[in-house]
Parts: sequence; structure tokens; C-alpha cells
Amino acid sequence: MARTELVSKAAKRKRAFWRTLMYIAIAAFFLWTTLPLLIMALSSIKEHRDAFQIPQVGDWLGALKIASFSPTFHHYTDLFTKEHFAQFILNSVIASGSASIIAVSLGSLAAYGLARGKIPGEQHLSFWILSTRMAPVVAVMVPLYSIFTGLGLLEPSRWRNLLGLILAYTTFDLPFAVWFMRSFFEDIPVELEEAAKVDGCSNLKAFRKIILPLAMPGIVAALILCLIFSWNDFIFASIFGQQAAKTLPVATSELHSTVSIEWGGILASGTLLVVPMLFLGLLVKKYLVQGMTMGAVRQ
Amino acid sequence: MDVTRREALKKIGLGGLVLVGGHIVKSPLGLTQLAHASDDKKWKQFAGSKIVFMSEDTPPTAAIKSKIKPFLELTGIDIEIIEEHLDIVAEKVGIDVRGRKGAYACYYSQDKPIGAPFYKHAEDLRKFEKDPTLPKVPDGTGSDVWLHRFLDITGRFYDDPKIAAYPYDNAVAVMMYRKDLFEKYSPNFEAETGKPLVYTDKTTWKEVLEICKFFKKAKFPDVKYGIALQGREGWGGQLDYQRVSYANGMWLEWDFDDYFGAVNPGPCKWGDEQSIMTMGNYKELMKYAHPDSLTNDWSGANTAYITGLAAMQPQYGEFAAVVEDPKQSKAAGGRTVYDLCPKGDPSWIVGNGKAVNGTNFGIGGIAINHWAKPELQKAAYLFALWSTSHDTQYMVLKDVGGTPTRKSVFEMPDVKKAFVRATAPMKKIKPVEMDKGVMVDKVPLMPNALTYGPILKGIWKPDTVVGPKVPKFNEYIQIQTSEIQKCVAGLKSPKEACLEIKKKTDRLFRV
Amino acid sequence: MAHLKDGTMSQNVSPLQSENAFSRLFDRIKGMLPFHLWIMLPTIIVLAAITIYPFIWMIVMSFKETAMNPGESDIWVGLYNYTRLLDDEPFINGVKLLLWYFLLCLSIEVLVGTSVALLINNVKWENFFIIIFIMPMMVAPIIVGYLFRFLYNVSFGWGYWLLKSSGLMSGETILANAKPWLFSFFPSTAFMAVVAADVWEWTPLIILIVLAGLKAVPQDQLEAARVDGAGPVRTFLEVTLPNIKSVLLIALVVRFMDNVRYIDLIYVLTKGGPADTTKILPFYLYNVSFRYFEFGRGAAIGFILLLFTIFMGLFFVNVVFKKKKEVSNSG
Amino acid sequence: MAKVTLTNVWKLYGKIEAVIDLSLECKDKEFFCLLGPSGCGKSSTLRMIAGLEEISEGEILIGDNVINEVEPKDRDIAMVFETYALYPHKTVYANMAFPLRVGKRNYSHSEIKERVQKAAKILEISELLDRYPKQLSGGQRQRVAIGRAIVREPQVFLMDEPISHLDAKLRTHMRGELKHLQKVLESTMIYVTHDQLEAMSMADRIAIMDLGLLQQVGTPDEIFNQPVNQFVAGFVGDPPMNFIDCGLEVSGDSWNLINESFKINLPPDLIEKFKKKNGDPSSRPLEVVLGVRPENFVISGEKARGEGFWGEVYVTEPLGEDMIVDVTIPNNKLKLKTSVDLDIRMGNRVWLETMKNKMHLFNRETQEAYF
Repeated sequence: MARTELVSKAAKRKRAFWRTLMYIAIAAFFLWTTLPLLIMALSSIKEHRDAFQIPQVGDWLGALKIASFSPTFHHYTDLFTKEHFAQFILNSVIASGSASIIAVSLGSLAAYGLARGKIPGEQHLSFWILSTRMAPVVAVMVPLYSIFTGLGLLEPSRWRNLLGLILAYTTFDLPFAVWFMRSFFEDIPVELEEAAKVDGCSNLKAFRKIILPLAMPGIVAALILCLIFSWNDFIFASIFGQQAAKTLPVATSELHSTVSIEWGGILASGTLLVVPMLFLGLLVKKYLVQGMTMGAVRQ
Repeated sequence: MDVTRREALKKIGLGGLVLVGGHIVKSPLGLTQLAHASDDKKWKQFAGSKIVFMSEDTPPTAAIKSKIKPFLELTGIDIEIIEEHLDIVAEKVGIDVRGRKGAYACYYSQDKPIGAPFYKHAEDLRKFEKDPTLPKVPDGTGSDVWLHRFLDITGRFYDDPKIAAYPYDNAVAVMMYRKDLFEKYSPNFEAETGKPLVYTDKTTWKEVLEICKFFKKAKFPDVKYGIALQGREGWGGQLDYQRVSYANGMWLEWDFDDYFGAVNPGPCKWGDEQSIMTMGNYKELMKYAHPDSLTNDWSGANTAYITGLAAMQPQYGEFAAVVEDPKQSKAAGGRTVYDLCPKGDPSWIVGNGKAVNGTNFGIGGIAINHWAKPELQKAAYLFALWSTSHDTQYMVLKDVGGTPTRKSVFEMPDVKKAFVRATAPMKKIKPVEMDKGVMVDKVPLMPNALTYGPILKGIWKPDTVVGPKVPKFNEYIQIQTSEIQKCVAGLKSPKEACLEIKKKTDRLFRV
Repeated sequence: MAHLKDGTMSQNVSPLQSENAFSRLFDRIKGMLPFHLWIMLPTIIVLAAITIYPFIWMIVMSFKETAMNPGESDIWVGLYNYTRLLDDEPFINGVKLLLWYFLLCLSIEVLVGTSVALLINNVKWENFFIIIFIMPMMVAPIIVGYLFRFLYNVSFGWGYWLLKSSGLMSGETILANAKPWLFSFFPSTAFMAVVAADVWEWTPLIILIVLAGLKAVPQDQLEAARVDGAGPVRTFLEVTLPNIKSVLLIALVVRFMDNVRYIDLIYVLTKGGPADTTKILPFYLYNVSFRYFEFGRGAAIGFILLLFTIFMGLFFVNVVFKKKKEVSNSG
Repeated sequence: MAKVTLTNVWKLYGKIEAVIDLSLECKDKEFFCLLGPSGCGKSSTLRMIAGLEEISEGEILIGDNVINEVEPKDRDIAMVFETYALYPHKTVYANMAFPLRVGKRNYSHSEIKERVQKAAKILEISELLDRYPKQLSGGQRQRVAIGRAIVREPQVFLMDEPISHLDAKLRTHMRGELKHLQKVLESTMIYVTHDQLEAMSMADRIAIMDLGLLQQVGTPDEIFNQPVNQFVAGFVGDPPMNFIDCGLEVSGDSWNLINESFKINLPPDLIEKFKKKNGDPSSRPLEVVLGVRPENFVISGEKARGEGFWGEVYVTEPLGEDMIVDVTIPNNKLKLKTSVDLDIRMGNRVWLETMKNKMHLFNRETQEAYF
């Protein structure tokens, strides 16, 4: 008995040690992630002159002064009164939302086709789809620009420019969506559709009624990731968005004008960007987990 | 060419001429009066058309954008003004004109980064001047109505008589320094060097370096560094370096007339003794300057200055508006004095080169896109005329601190008064506490005008340097600045860096 | 449309219905391709339409020198655009830095991301941590660039202050520091600053994907490993990792592609400076194409980059496919 | 090899009591079965022994050591999972070698190889060593899972329904194999199953659990013939025991089971048994349940002499030699097992008699067995 007691104490101590180490690691990563955001949020409610104050190097106590200021929200209100951020947010939402929906709709069809079809050279087709996302944006921008002007998407009209952005976003969302969702479809047992077909469903109906609902978590996860990618885009939006369809990232970068960097505005806009996307983060995790565990359960 | 223009005007006999200097100019509300009865139809002929102006996001453009209504009333043209970073403007204009698309009927054409490579894609403005169906503005657009040779700088390239752009705004470098700090620490400086701490138009770069060393060593609580430079890769760095290199011996990369530039500049002078010496001195300056100077562009340097980290900065006049804003700037409230850029120092000059107050600039022009449809070109020309007219520039100046290019604006009595802080018209603001107990409750109405004194002095030869107008300007400055940075970072010696620039530049121009 | 819904049942449609000429034609067209190809068609068409022309343009242009001025036409220069890269210092420098960039960004992101995912998997506040940890990903890269530029600033940057105060950095500046970081063979401090921003922004993606992958690792295998006597490290390497390998690869490929495609961070933070130490190849390409407007040379660089990406992509994907094949072989 | 002792072990999931105050002893080299319906706590018990679940209260000992706090890997156990838990990315060989490679003791390469091959030979899977789990049939996978457990020669084997996913024939086959294996390896084996047939056929001793509570521990024979309560009696045996509600009338030495359809007189030895265990019945008539196993009926077409009752044949299920006959009596339906030779058809009236010495009697309220 005595021996076992010893073992358990040592084991307990060891476990406590690792547990502490684990918490320290989580805490460190927590700080690494949140400190920049915290500083961003704090500085966005300071006047520039306050935001530009840092203590002397090595003055750790002085760091507490980060919290001593009189808050002002004018950077936020300026975004909506002096700039037209409401419209830019709308542009961002329309462009990235539509592109993601298009990408996921077309993409789920293609991903399903790839996962199920016994098509010769299916692997090459699949890789080709992925490879369309690989070309450096800069290298293909000029020919894309030609296509876009040819389609009249760069005329000064909000809807045309938005359409252009949606098309541009689709170029990188669609290959991702296909590639990402393919494995979800592969995980769904063929028997289910076969059963549906025996019961009298057409291919398309079997897809719609049986496969889609089952793959839904994966599709939602793909949708949200597409949303994030296109929501974050800068280079396409800056070239194709023009004035009329300016998106949030472009508008924010323009707060850095020739004569000054509107730090307050930029940081305020960054803070604004984070908050609504938080919920997406939870959603994407939920559906990603659901989508991925699906396959395992079915094994 | 000037003669032909005048002849044309005479033939048409426009009322506008009669009114020059008359009541239109004097009346600040006279914008719409541009459309004199006989001209009204000409201004209105493109009503309903839609054009795009691709512009850098300079204060004048922001002001014009917010005050676009008079133009709409005058012409009925629907204009969309896109404001972008200079980089992106160059990018978009470049893609557009090289792709021969013409999505932007008119665009902002900085003399070197956009004008030099793309001027052939701009329509010759003389064509529109000659066109009897198009209106005129009071004073006209001849080269003598603009500041000294501004039309040459933005509009003329190489051997081509074509006028590619009208001067739209200007950014001329001046020295900004903290008078309060200079006065406060003058005794310390004197104790150390035996000289008072002052800055005048006679102060040389070598003396500036001395001041920098003093500030960096002293570690005063309210200022850390002597100077904030702007050595960021690209145009910012090129201009920053040029101010030093030109001041010392009027050194230029090539010997061509810098007002017009050259398509094939021939072998460059990089690697000569003067260039190596200047490179070494610039490195020394950087060593004692604000540490981010190598990555700061103009706005970065200005931030360092207005946050009170640097006592001096060579900066473009239009930044005065930010510097004088007490809400953002510790250098506001009369603490900043504007003067010419530093002079060269005899000991920094090889041989008997001349020491000058090296002043450089970027003069933004407005150009008409060659690839746009002819009607849109004409509509865009109307905008170019209007936006560079006296009234518009005067309006912009009073609105957000514009940067006029027309002489007549500088001659307005209230503008003249604004040159000097003592007489400048002020406006009341909500009091802002600068330091403990120091309140600022008014700011200059036209802050940029405070820099016009040195600017009007600096834009003349020999002090002024227009910079290398060469078609491959953009690649050239990349080569130049990245080697300068390597030298400053200690990765290369000044000589190595200069010779590398020489090698790469000559290769670039196929010498 | 009604017929499409009928799908496989179309053989059984009544003769009356199939007499309709339109529907016969429709059936015939439908019969030309298998169903699974039909549904892939929209994607293939969209992607082909927006990628084939640029692709051909890029290849053709890479053999040309583009005309600078109106009225001139492009000149065929053969392989000159490629051969000149051989002794083009910025190009070689760009390749070197790009490889560093991959190495550092991908390895740190995968290592840290996977570790964090493992740490917070199944802890009490998992969802809370997820919300927090995922936030950086939601900030557009361009804004992350500005945020870090703000933090790195010598005049007012808290990041600078923290690094200096904790003694982690000796230099006077971060973004203007061309000196190697830590070891002399390392890239510059400025480069590491860019990497840090990239890691800050994109580690969450790896956390997210790995965490989802972890949930799909069969519990029984983990328990079996515990009983079999495997420690946590062993269990992770031999049981967990093989199970999450494919999701991890998805994350890696996405990050890899985007590292080549996007230059937002460098664009805001350093513009390739100081002293070219952050001018990775994609950024040099950006300069060539959009600063110098040398579309020919840019196309050549772009094509090389594309080939490189495809090559690496094939490498990654083959690892995924290899596993898939094993599974499908079982029949 | 070692014994496993559980003393007053509890498992709580929040407020749910999965295992309640369980005390057990599994002897060295014993094939010990935990039997019960799903959710009875048998798996939780096994997982506590394995160390995969924390023990909420009480102690578990392997040999003489309390292992409550000991990591699974240090308990010297091996476990076979219901789902086999094979590592899909490893070959059969690598799967089996895994415990040897990762465990505390360092085995040399050749030693590992030797052990794996030996185990493979025992299990007759030597030719499968290079394959991946996905390429194996269910039975093969199951053998691999067992192989992975036996290579380590642990003190205790833990098996969690290892053969419940196999088809019936294979299952029967594996029962024998497993029992044989256990005897050959001379190891202690704790085997969890919900299938009474497996437990009865393989175990040295069986513990039956229900709703977290231990019902009875004993040899298969004890469990079968002396169930302590109605649950145990009903759970073991196939088809299950028939239960008929009736009253117990005691008048002196004549004890009668009474129901609307029959009256059965208890023989003296049963009365003796009853008295011995329960004392004199206090309230009368007593509400009791009569339990009779299907095979303990005598069926005939006519009314025989003994005490019995009429029933109507509902359906017959011939099983080759035996036949299951479903008979309806008022308020009840009985399953009887009889020879297939008997000529009985649906709808026939049959006379049933119980074998008195095989009868079980339960308290209707507590369900405890009187005898």
C-alpha cells in the first residue's frame, strides 16, 4: 500500500506541474492575441495626442497610464459622418456575402460531382480547380482588368462595380469552396443516395434532399471561411472596387492619406470590424466541428 | 506656343479676359461667375456626361470633392472623384493607360512618378486650348500664370512641346522646426558647442547633423531626436536623399536640364566622389535621426515630429495644416517655424561645387487620358480648367489648407497676410491643452500659407531641384533607395552602394 | 426544369411527354454528359472564363517587352525576361526571402496553432477561448498591417515599448531595422516583424481547423493509446496527428497559397524595405508590374511563382491523396 | 497476473449515478464477466478499472496496489474496445507493435517482432500483418484488436463487448476462441457484455448489474439456477424465464400457489427452502410471482393427472431439434421450450405442468427471490 501512495503523490505533483504549464501557455497566447486588440480598442477612443503617449522604455509602472485618458468616440462618429462607412460596410457585406453564396452554391455542386463522379482524370480536374487560386494576384491583374473593362464592370456605377467585386471574389472563393467541401461529400455514404434513388429520387433531387442537408455543416463552414477571405480582401477591392463600391478595408487604408495617417480612424475601423465577426468565429467552429465529426460517426 | 494660345484667345475675344483681375477675382463667391453669359453654353455643352477623376488623396482634392456643387451647377457634368494613395493612383492609372482602356477621363499626374513614364498617354492640352468650342478661365492657362515654371514641371516632358498636365497642387519641401525647443535648449547647446541653437536659411546640413547629435545625446524629456527624416523605400526616400545631395554641390544624377528630363539620360554620375561623400554624410545623418527614419515616409516623419519626438523635419508645405492642429500636434500653437531647407556645407562638397538650400517637390498635375472617349476628354478638360482656376484654388485654400499653383492666389491680400504668423487671420477653436496649463484656443485660418514664404523663395534656381524626369523613374528610385538603405543599415559601404546604383541604373537605361 | 428533376426516371416518362420536341432535345443534351459532370459545369465554366485568358496572357506576355507608349507595339524578346532574372539581384533576394517567409510563417503558425488547439481542446472555457483566439483572423490584413505599424512605431508603439522594456530587442527601431534578428544568418528584424504580424493574424485559422479536426479524432483510438501506454506526446504524434493530417494540410495549403498571393502586410508595414530585407518575391513582382509597369518581366516572374506554387501544391495535395488512395483501395 | 478488487466504488456523472457502491473481487486468472443491459454501469466500471474514467468514490486495487491515481499506462492492463479502436493509418503489424514500442519497458526490435508474430500466430492472422485495418473484415479486425492486447502480456485483460459487432456465426466461434485464449494465457480477464449467452458460456464467474447496482455475483450455474431476484432470473436464459403473477395461500403445511387458472401445491422441500430463507410468511395470502424457465414445463395435449392448467398455442417456432411454443393463458403469455417432435399446432389447447423442483418464487413487491 505504501508504494502506491507514493506513486500517486508523485503522479499528482507531475500532473499539477503540467497543468500549470498548460495554463501558462494558454495565458501567454491569450495575451499575445488580445494585447494588440486591446491597444487597438483603447487607442481608438483616445485623442491622437493621448494615443501617442508611451512611457519611457523600462518604465513598467508607467504602462498603467495607458488607461488614463478621457475617452472620445469621435473617431467612430467621424467614420460615419465625415466618411461614408455605413455605405462601405454595406458594400463589403454585399460583395463578400454574394460572392460567398455564389461560390458555395456552385462549389457544392462541383464538390459533390468531384466526390461522387467516376470521371476520368478527376484528380487533375480537382487540382486544376485548386490551381486557379494559386496565380499571384498581381500577375493576373492586368488581363483581369481587361476582362472587367470589357464587361463594363469598371464604369462609374455602384452596381457594376459591386458586380465586378463579386466576380473577383468568386475567382478565389469558388476554388476554395470546391476543394474544402469535397471531403465532406466524400464522407457521406453512397448508400444513402442509392436508397433515395431506389425510392424514386432523381440525381438532382437526391442531392438536394439527402446529400445537402447532411453536408450542411461543412457547407456552412465553407461559407463562413469564404466570407472571411473576401471580407478581408484588399487588392481586388482596391483595383476593381472603384469609388462607388469601396469596401471597408480599402476605405480604412484611405484613412492613411498623403498628409496624415488617421490612426484613430484606422484603429476604430479595425475595432468595428472585429466585433461582428466574432459571432462568425463561433459559428464556423461549431459547423466545422459538426462537419468533420460527421464522417467519423458514420464509419 | 504661348503666342498661338494668345492669338487664339484674341480671335475669340472672350469676355473672360476682360474680367481678369476684375471683380471675379476679388469676389470670393464668384465661382459660378466663371460661366460668363457668353461662355455659359460652352461650359454647359457636356451636361449629363459622366467622368471619373483619379486623384491622389491630397487635401485639395478632398476639398474639391466636398465642394463639387459649383462645378455641377456650372457644367452639369457628373464627376466622380476617386481619392487614392499616390501608389495606387500610379498603379491604377498605369494599368488603365497601358491597357488602353480610358476608364479615368482625367487623372492626377505627379510630375515624376506618373508624368514621366505616362505623359504620352495624356492628351495634349494645347489641343483643347485651341478649340474654340471650349471655354476659357480668367487669366488663362499660360505658363506665366502659374508659379515659377510649374507648367514646365508638370506639363512638359523631354523634347516634346506637348503640355500634358496643368499644375493642380504643389508639395514643396521646407524645413519645419520647433522654435520653443530651440530657444529652451539654446543655452545647453551653446555650452557644448559655443554656438547658439538657431535655425536660419544659412544653416547647413552639417550643422543640422550637429544639432541632431546634440539632441540625441542630451535625452531631454520633451524631445528625443533632432530630426525626422523620410527614407522609406521609393519616392519618399529619393526626395529625402535628394535634398541633401543637391544642397551639397548641386549634384544631379545626370546633366540634362532637370525641368524637362531626358528619355535616354546616358551614363549616370553615381559613384563619383561627390556622390560617395554625400552617401556617407546621409548615413551619418540617419544615424542621429529618429530611428524609424528609414521606414517613415512623409506622413510617418510628420507623425514623429508632431508627437514631439523630433525637433526638426524637412517636410512638404501642405503638412502645416496637420502641424498647426493642436488636437493632433504638440508642435502647434506657434511652436513651429517654417524656413528654407538646409544649405549645403562647404566641407561636404567636393571641389568647388556650390552650396544651396536644396528644395524639391512634387507638383501634382491634372492630365486628360488619351484613351478616354473624345467627348469625355473635353468634359474632363472643363474639370481641369475649373479645378485649377483661381477661384477654386482660393476656395480650397481657405477650406482645408490647399496648395495653390496660380500666382494670383498668392497675391490675394488675405493670403499674403497669412504668410506671417503675426498677421495671419486666425479662427477660434475649442481650447485644447497642449501641455500643463498651456492652452491653445485659435489656429491659423490658412495654416499652409505659413509655409509660402520659404516656398516662394525655394522654387527658384539654384535652390530648386526638379529631379530626374526619366521614363523609368519609378524603377530608378527603387534601385537608388534600396541601395541607400543598405548603406545606412551598414550592409554596404557608401562607395559600394554608389557603385551598385551606378551599375544597376546604367543597365536600366541600357547604357 | 421539370425534366431535370425527373433525372434518372426519364426513361420511364410516358411517350406523350417525350413527344415534346423540346424535352427530347433536352434529354439528348442531358444524355451527353453524366450527371456528375453536368453539375460541375458551372464551376468549370466560371473558373475557365476568368482564369484561362489571364493565364495565356501571362505566358504570352512573359516573352514580350510591353510598349511604353501609345502607337508602339510590344516587342518579342524571347526568353530575355527569364534569362535576365538569373542575375537580377532583387529577384534572387526575393526568392530567398520568400522561402524564409514560408519557412517561418508556416512552421510557426502550424506549430503554435496546433499546440494551442491541443491545449484548449476540451478545457472548460473552450468556446470562450475560441472567440478570443479567432479575433485576429477577422481583422483585414491591411488593417492588421496598420495595427502593427502602430505598435511597432518608435514614437508611440506599445509593441516597441514592450520589446525594448523586456530587453528582447536591442536595436533602436523595428521596421527600419535591416540588421539580422538574433543570428547573423537570420532575416532582418523588420522581416521578423512582418512574420510576427502574419503569425498573429493567421495562427487562428490553424487553431480553428485543427480544433475541428481534433473533435473528429475517434475517442476510442485515444483511449486505446492511453491504455497501450503511450504518453501525451506519443499519443499526439502517432494517433492524433495522423487523424488530423488531412485537415492540417488543407489549412497549410490555404496559408501557403495566400502567402504567395497576398502582400497586404508588407505593403503597409515596410514596402519591401529597409534595404530590401522584406522584399519577398511577390512584392518584387508587385513592384515590377505596378511600379515599373514592366508587364513582360512581371509576367515572367508571375509565371515562375505560379509554377512554384503549383509544384508545392501538388506536393501537398499528393500527401493528402496518398492517404485517400489507401482508403479507396480497401474497396 | 493478479486479482482485481473493487471496494465501494461509485461513479457519478454530475448527479447521475452510473455505478453505485460496487464491491467486487475478480480472482487471479479468472474469466470474469460484467453482464447487464446497456446503461447498467458495466462499461463505466470497466473504464474505471482501465483508468479511462475517474473513480468518484471507493478504491480499485490491482493485485495489492490501489490504482485510483495511477495512469492507465502504468496499470499493466490491456483493453479491447467495442469498436476495436485500431489505428487506421498503421498496418496490422504496427498496430500490434504499438503498445510494445510506447510502453514503459523498452523492447528491442527483434523482441517486438517475435512477440507480435507469436501473437499473430495464436490468433491466426500472420498473413495479415502488412495490411491496413480498412482492408480487413470485421472478424480479422477483432483479432488484431485482441492481438494488440495480448502482445504485452498484461496482468489484466479488459474487454468491452469485443465481439458484439460480429455476425452470429463468427460470434459463436470467437466465444470459444476467447475462452481458450484466456486459459492458454493464464491471465485475468474482465469481460463486459450485454449478451447473457456470451457471459454464461465463457465466464468463470459473472457479475450482473442493473441501473448501476450490482445484482448478483456467481458462477454461471449459480446465476442460472439461483437467481437472487426477478431481474437476474429474467436476464439470463434464452428465451427468458416466464413470470406468472399468483397468490401464495398457506394453510398449515399445505402451501398453494393460486391463480385464476391453476392451483399448485408446493412440495415440502420447497416449503423448507422458503422457510429457511425467509422465515414464516407474515401476511397471507402472499402476493408472489412464479418464475418458470421455458424448458421447465411439461406439455401434453390432454389434461394429465398432476397440477397444471390449460393454454392455447399462439405460435410455434421450430428450431431444428427444439421448438419454442408461445402459449396464451388468461392475463399472460408464456414461452415454452420443448422437443420438436411434439405435434402441436397453432390454436391447439395444451395442458401445462411445471417441474416443481425448478420453480422460482419472487416477492412481487421487492422482486427478491423467495427461493
